[in-house]
Amino acid sequence: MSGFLAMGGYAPYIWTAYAVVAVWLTGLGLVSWRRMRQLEAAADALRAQRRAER
Amino acid sequence: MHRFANPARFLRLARLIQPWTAAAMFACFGVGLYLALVASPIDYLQRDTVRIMYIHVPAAWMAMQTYAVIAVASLVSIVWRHPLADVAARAAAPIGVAFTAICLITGSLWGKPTWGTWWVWDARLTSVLVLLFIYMGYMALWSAFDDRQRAARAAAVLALVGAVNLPIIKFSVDWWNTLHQPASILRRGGPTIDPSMLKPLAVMGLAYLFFFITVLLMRMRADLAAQRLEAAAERRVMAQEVPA
Amino acid sequence: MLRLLTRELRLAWVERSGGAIALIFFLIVVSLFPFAVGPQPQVLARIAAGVVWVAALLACLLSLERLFQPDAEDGTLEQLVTHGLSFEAIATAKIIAHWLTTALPLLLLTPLAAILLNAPAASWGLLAAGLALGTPALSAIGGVAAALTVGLRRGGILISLLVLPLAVPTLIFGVGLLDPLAGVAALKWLAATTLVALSVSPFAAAAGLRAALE
Amino acid sequence: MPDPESASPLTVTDLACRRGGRLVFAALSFRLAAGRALLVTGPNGAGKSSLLKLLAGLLAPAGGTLERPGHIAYLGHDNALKAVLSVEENLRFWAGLSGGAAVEDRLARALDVTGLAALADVPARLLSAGQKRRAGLARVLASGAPLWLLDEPTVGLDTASIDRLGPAFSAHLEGGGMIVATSHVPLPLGAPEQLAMGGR
Repeated sequence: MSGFLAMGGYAPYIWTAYAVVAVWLTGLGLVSWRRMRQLEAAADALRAQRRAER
Repeated sequence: MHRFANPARFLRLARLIQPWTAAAMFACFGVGLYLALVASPIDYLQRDTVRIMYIHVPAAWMAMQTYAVIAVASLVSIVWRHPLADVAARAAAPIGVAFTAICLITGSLWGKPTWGTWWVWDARLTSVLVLLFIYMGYMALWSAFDDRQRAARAAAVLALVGAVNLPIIKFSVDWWNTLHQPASILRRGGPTIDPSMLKPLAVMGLAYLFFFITVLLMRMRADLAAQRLEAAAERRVMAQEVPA
Repeated sequence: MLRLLTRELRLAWVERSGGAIALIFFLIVVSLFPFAVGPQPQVLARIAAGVVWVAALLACLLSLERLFQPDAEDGTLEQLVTHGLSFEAIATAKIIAHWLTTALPLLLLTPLAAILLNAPAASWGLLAAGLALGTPALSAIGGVAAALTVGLRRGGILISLLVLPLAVPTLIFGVGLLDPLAGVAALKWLAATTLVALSVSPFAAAAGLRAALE
Repeated sequence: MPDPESASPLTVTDLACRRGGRLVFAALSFRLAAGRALLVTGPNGAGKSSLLKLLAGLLAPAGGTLERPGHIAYLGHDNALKAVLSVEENLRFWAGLSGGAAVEDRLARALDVTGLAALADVPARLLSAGQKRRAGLARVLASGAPLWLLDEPTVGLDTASIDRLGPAFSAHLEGGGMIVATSHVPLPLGAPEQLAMGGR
């Protein structure tokens, strides 16, 4: 296992690179997902309320 | 109100395929990471640092693909004035920025062990850097307007102008690079990709692609919902202005 | 005054695309130099400090035009005065807000710019320290120029013309900080220049705002 | 409700105003007691707005003396609304700056009187001109200042909105407050004193 982590001595660079990708993509993914959920929930609630008024 | 030409149809479609693309994304990332980190052979010359290539090169591909999507969407927006095209273009930009930034950062992390400096003005990396600035200018233009129609129109034109200029920029940077090219700099990661490396690259590329589609759909749905909320606020203002 | 400052920061956060434009501009200007002088690391390393400073200076100028102009146009400036805020307090709050929303983020980006210009890691500290100490003077001088040009049609260009000559000492001492011999002296002069700018500018800017309300 | 004891009367003795080198008016004297309203009339360019700006402390008088309560609320031609902030955020900022007691319910009442309660969370950029003007008025109503200076307050307002202001104005006056206003349209100020300007 430690050989695997050592990455042939380049561990810091390789793992940092993968960490950057992981953090940026999951960050963007989660933010977009949360924003979608919140806005769609608000919009649907509004539509239901307007339909109730009609 | 052509602004909502047929978002209902798009929303149904998006809700349908989004789980599938998300699942495919996770699957490809799983397989890709396994292939990239565990299964693939060590490149005889660059040893383990080649593993960074598996996340660097697909990011460069996707950075270009995303801009192509924006350019096509902008063309559709200008020619057929389809409101969904603007929504798609605006939603794609932040994803493009993500891929471009990842490409640059991983490229820098790859360069450090190979050349001892964080940043090398290599032709390909430089072009990606310029692409990053174009993306950011595009996003800044979107948020510079209050009126959404004007913003969409301006952004579409900029995206097309950018698309026309990208090959010219690529050529000028390459020319600039060869102008100052001391022969000693090793041409990195060129066509010497042997077949065993192609698999992880392809799978990671697919993973990025599915990520792009999934997040694009999410951001489009969010933007459409935001537009509906804005319209509701405007209706409230209108209703208050002329008391029933 | 604090209440105005917090609102300025809130407004800057709501319209953060404006702030981001200055940061992107900073990185673009830094990236232009390698295209102009070639990518040789040795050449770039030598001019790195100067390039970062000029880019930071120009980036600070971008947001100055929007410092007082919108408030003068929409009546906010009038209201602040009738609510008892002195012109000096308004100018000080605006200058501090400008520094926090423009110069401070630039400081965080200097490592990136240093990497692009292959500046040796050892110089990053002095570069950031110089900017941290020098940019308040840029915000202060910029605040005065922005106040003097409120209401003018082509105020933006004029602001650059007014600020750049007055920013020469900050630029010289800021870059001078990295000079191995005169570094310490440069630090003292830089601090002095900033103190002078900070102490004079609220009153000069206030005079400009008072004239704008005539 | 403005606190009556701080509502010292507004006394102006041979006030002069010069703007951009031009003498706008001179030798202007009047006195306004607490609980009274003053309607300033006269042709455009007679200096009505300049007088209000002088009273608001935005301009330095070219001559004469001016005594007024420390705390004033001024409504000029612009409404000082930040487009990106909501109506409530805008008004809360100004009410906070005015300070004084019971900011919350002053704010609520002001929004109610101007009919903006339903739009409190809407960004100001979406509002119509009339609604923005009402937001400006709401700022004055919520200020709790004894002296209100209103420059053409009803521009862009429909008659219903203007009439709704009547009770708020009279409540302010009965509480010992003062109003100095300019307007081409009749204002619900009861029987205000008149000041004709620009008799050149």
